[in-house]
Amino acid sequence: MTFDTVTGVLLIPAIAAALLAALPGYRISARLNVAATTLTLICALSLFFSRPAPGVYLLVDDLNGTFVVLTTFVGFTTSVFSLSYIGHELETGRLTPPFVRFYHAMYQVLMFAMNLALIANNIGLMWVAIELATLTTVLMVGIYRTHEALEAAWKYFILGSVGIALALFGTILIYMAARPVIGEGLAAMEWTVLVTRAGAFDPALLNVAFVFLLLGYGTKVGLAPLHAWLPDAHAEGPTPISAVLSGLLLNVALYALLRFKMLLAVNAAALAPGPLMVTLGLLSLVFAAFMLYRRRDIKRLFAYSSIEHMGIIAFAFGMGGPIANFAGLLHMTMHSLTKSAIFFAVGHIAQVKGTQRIADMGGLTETHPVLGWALILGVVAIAGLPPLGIFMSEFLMVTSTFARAPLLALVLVFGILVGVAALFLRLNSIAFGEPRGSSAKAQASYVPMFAHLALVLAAGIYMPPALVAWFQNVAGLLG
Amino acid sequence: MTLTIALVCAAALLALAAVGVIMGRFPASTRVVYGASLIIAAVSFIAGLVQLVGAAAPFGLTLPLGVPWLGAHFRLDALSAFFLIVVDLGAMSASLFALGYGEHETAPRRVLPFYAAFLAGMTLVVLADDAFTFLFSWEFMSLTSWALVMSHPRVPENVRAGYVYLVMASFGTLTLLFAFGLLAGPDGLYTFAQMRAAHPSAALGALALLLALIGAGSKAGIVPLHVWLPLAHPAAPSHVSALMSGVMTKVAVYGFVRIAFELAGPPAWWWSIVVLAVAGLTTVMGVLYALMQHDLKRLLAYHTVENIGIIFIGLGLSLAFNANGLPFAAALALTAALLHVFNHSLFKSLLFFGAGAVLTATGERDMEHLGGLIHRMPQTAFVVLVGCAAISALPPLNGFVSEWLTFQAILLSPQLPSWGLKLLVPGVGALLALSAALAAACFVKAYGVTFLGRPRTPAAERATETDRFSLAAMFFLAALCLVVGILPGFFIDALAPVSTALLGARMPPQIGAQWLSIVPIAASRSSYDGLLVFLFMTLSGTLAAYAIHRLASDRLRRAPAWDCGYPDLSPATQYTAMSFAQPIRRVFGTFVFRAREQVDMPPPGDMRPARLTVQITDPIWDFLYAPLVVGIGVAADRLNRLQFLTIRQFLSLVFCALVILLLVLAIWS
Amino acid sequence: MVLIRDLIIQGVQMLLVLLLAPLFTGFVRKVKARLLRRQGPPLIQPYLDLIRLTRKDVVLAESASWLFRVIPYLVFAATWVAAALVPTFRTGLLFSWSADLIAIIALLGSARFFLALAGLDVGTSFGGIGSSREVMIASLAEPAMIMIVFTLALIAGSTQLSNVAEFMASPQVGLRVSLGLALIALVMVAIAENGRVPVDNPATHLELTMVHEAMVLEYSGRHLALIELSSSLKLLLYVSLLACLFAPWGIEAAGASVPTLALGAAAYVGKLAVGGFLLALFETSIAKMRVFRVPEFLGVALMLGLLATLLRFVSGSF
Amino acid sequence: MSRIDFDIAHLLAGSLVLISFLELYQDRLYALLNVFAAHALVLAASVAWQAFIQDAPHLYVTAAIALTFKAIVIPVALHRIIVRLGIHREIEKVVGVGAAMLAGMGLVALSMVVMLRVTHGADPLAREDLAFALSVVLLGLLMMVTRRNAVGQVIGFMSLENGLVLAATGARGMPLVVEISVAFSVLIAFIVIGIFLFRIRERFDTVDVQVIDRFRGERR
Repeated sequence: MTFDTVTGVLLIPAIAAALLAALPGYRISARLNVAATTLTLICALSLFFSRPAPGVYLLVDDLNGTFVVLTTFVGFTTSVFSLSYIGHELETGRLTPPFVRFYHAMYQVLMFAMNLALIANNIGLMWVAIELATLTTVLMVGIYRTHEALEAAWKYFILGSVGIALALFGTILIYMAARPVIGEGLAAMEWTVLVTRAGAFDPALLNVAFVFLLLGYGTKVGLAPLHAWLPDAHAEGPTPISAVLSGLLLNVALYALLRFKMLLAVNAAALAPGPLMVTLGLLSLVFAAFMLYRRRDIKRLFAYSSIEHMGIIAFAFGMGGPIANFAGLLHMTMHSLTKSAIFFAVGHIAQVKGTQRIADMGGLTETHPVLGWALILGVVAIAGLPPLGIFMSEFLMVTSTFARAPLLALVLVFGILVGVAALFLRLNSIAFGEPRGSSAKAQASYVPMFAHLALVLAAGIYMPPALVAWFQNVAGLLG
Repeated sequence: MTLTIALVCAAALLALAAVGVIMGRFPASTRVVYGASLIIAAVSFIAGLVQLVGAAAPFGLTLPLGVPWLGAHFRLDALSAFFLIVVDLGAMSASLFALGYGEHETAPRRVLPFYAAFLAGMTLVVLADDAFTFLFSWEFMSLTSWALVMSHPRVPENVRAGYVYLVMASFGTLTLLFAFGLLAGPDGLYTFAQMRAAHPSAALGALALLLALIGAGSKAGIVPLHVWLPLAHPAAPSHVSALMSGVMTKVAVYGFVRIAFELAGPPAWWWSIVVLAVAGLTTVMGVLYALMQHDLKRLLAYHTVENIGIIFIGLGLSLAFNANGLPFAAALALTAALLHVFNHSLFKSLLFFGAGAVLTATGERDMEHLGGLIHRMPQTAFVVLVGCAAISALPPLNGFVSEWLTFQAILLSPQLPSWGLKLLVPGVGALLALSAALAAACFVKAYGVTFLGRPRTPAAERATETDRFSLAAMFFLAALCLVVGILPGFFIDALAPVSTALLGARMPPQIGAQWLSIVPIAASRSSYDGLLVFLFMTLSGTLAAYAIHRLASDRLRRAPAWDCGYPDLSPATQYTAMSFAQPIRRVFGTFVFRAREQVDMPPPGDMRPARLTVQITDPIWDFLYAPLVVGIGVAADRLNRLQFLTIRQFLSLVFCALVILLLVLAIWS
Repeated sequence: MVLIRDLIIQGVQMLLVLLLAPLFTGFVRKVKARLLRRQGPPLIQPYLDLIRLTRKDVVLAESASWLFRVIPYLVFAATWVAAALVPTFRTGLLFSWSADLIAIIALLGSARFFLALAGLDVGTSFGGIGSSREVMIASLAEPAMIMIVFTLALIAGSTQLSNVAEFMASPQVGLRVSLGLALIALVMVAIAENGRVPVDNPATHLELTMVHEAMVLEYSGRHLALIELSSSLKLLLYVSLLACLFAPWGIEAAGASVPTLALGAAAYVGKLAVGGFLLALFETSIAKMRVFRVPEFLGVALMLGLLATLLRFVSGSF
Repeated sequence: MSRIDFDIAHLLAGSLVLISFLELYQDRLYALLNVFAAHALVLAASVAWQAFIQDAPHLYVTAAIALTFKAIVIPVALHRIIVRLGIHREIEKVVGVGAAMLAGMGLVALSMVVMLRVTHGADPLAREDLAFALSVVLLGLLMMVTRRNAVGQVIGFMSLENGLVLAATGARGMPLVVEISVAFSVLIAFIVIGIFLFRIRERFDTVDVQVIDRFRGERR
């Protein structure tokens, strides 16, 4: 059979996972990890050019194409980052070789699961994949085996399982709604079929289904009040995983939500999913913005900022319309890149300072200029200041919203402003002021961090027309 | 053509910023960066001058940057040309000054890149011709200047200043975002051309103007949004303070003018009421705050607030006249405002340079530790004196001209039909007059305590004259102050294209007037001739001097000052800044700042010193900002409890969410 | 030809004010003395004082700077130019358009600015007291003055002093409320600006009560002479301002013949005499007030001026 | 399908709801375990019945899993745990039985209201089944949030999951049902093992979730 890039995106991580599970030795496995992610990235990129026709189980269209490329790219950079990070963890003895082996295997499994969830053409399959992703991350979060890590993992596990259950119920309901129209069997779970026929589905069933899916997958997205697992999971797990969580897993869950939103959009009689997403989005935004103020742990701080931005993105997609959707996509991409870059920086900072307490780090721009300025640049980006990409998305979002729904825009801007104020309050005590904590030389890999930031910067100033056309197309799909 | 040059200059500045990052560690980089930015600013200054004086037709340019389907639009018309001139003049003098001043910088790597980028940002703001590019450059300008404020991050005040500044800046930008969102409409017509074409409804335009007033005003420093300004401007290195105070606030004024006069559509008369009221308040509050200060740079920063108020008075009047179909009066008011923009950028930069020179010479910003510097640094003392006279609106210097024009505009306003304005404008005029007098008082204090008298500290005694670059920059600006003061006609005529473009009317040409005097409306009504006044004063002064020295004695003896019978008075017995301001504090401060004085006078025979303590409260911070801060803190604390719930409680959150949504469903359908 | 004549007249005016100023001061002193049943110094005493002072050496404090020595000339120049622009016996002077009423006030303001600096230059506490109180008084007197100018300008439709004066002389000025208010305010401001009783006492020698005198305490010799001269110029200026605004009779319009000009000059001198007498009478009949009552005094002036302006704004008939 | 099939399916589903209420009512762990075993039993029965009437043999697998794993293995395992941990037999509840019951009533009513809006286009069996399944799910969730004790919560979660399986099997011809039920069994196994782990590694002296929660993220 001819080698199909789509299967490649799935196969490579799977095989790599198996190999890594078998292989001992940090050096080889880490390299292999990078190699695998590189290959996956190449496959994903090739999706731009040759795209297979949607099959029964797998589907690639513009929408999830975006997500796949983003996922594989961040997966790649993160693996490069973890090369140095995990090495340091080994030296300091926080992780023992068996755990490192486990970590690498799990990393690939996670990649596999996320890719599967993205390109699955079957709502059941997607559900399974997301559950798999969740369980792997649970294991990774608990990998340090400390009180806090176990507690975080446990919390994540319980809440995640409930979310999974709710999502499953929603999925079943969708099937129930589809069956009378499409007939029994797999066809009634295929995106391609569902979207075309959704107009005839039973609206009441769709509504209930969406409520469950919103809560189920919303838990993974980390929307308030379903967010509880997110900060601890980010804070206690190894930093590469925090980066992947914030940068990717949340997106994947969001992707699922978007799919179902499209489904409901087709059905005129069903309730409009927009307002629900807008409400949850604004709730998460404002809530997270206020939560930022009392954070003492640097990773938890940025975890909450992820909640905030997920809220913004959900808001944008909830508003809908070409401009808002475009802004949402852009914001999501920029947030993935920026937030993972921030976590790369934070990981190294926590390693050199030997702590995650903000109170114990200070004057970073003097002790570690590169890390310090990278962090500042990241925070500036995440705060939506030019010349970085998020400024554009927030510009489009706020202006387009204010013309349509001024009050919502007011809430949005209020949340953003409160969040920015909090972020810089913390940044001041981290990057400026009297130097505190160790000023030992950091052996860090700056490449992934700055690669991300460079991309974000470039996007803020100039976006290639091809990408724009792509995004606009997707925005059109989202309606 | 000129636009292309200006854009190229901006790009060059950005490149220069990159250079500053890369070779910042070499000591030579200071000279390189400042020298290069001086040249670049000069080039772009010439471009702006050609555009404005040549009265060339405005033309635009679109680059494939920014919002993809929109592109980055740039346009150089009379208004932006004028502000480009202001920006580049400030940039030139600041760079020249910094050629010397920058040598004292301890951490040049924290200054150089952002300095160049800051200049580029300001240039781009005045060139931008669509909402995105405008706000992009606007916020970029704020960001870079924030970085400059943070250039000495070990000082806690600087960190706090930078924080307040950044938050206020984001607030302003988001408000402007609203304004543009309003003007662009739901289908996103972001270019200014489209906004000009689309005529917004009166209510919509009014809202946009209000938002612009808040957004641009918070950057310009109108009361009560000024709180960041006196913190941030002094915290930056002095040449940057000069730029922030003298130029960046003007860029903010540009933003307001652009929106209020061009984009917000035909004005309604009551728009101006808001602007005028705020402006009057700003003027007086600014100068009163300044009078209470004894930190030299902070005092100057508060005077920026005052002058911004004066500028906005002019703009408000212009709006009022324009709305009531009095284009020529509107042109007069607008010209007055813009001329004051120019003048203020001159003497405020000059004064901040002086403060910087004092800072490098003595390491002191607190006036109470200075004094007698006129003996150690006579040249600096001279130019700063010129600056003080100019900002106090004393003839024949430039500050007086613009305030005089503003007064003339006020005197035209009885023609306004609406009662609200009839009652408001005289009050504003009174506030303007009051602030002018208070400003003079304040600069007597500032100059007298800093440069005159006897040195109060060893640092002040050991002061030495500053370097030649700094002096060159300061003399350059001082000369300009005098030139604008005695030949205002040329500058007023240069502003004619701007008012023609914005209002369709201009002031009568001034060049033709006899003896180079300026005649705003008609010779029979009012006229002023700075040149003649200057000549008369010099003539009669020298005449008197000559006569007396010739006919009477010119002998001179040095003797100790009259000590009232108490020998060897220590410098501590001089009047300090606080004591100098005491009468005015008693008159105005008691109810504005709730200023209180406690005198602790020991009984006779008790040897401990008597002390006088003054405490002053900032009403605006206390009533506006403190509650906000507290409120956010409380909310954060309340919500923070949610971080510490048990898993079960979190589950119940999920459960409640589910039930609520289901209920919604049940009720909804 | 006309130009030359105008030049001559302008010169005459300048010299006239310069020469009349000390005489006027002397006159006021004399009248005051007489009202107090004293003999009083001769009328020409101020001239003698000035000459004597210019002959003496200047005793300069060690801590005085170059600015301290320049300031007397600056102050004198500013005051003289201002005084030269106020029409005394003839309107439409050659250079009258070079500075309108606002500019004249500003000129006096700059004189005060530098004088206050001089007070701070030597670095003794008396100078400090003087200048800080001076600027406090000025900070209220100037806006009041501006308000008065507004009123007049709105009535006459011009800030050009000679035009205002001509308008005042012309019959279409009736009795107006705003004018009355402006007059009272102007008198109060004039008293404050010239440091007369009850605001300040020009003849005091107790440092703690001095304002103007404390400021110039360190001056001596020719410098002091210039200061004295410019203060009497200032007094004259205000009186002739009052005269040409509120008693504009006898001021000749431009292009009047020489004899009428002489008549105008005579009228002017007469007005001065009346003004001086009234001033002396006022000063002898009232006591000096505490420094911190002055703001209230001037506040009243400011309010009156503002009220007058408001009335003018609201309706042209006030 | 014939009337009787429908009635039996209906009966089984309804009894499932009833048993959920019983679970809510229990306040002793052993009793709770037994009731849950019954819950699983009834579920197995109803799944088997569905397999029979839909003649979908693969559903028998699910039924078998439900029977062996949920009705036997898990209860026994939990029984062991309880004995091993010697945790006190009382179940601390957040709200009293009465309140919990009332809330349960409300939830059932809610699910009925929500579900019965569904048009009759979907066949009635599916509709009724869904209504019951939804109530079971909600009751399970309610149990999780009202029980302080981890074992109680596990049982709550499992009954929630029973509701899901009920719904899945009720959905005629739904693919992946077996896989899903397997996946869920794995999930539950994880949870149980998790409790074990915590015990064995001496991390937490009791499995009371509140104590597990002692380490709140932000240490002051």
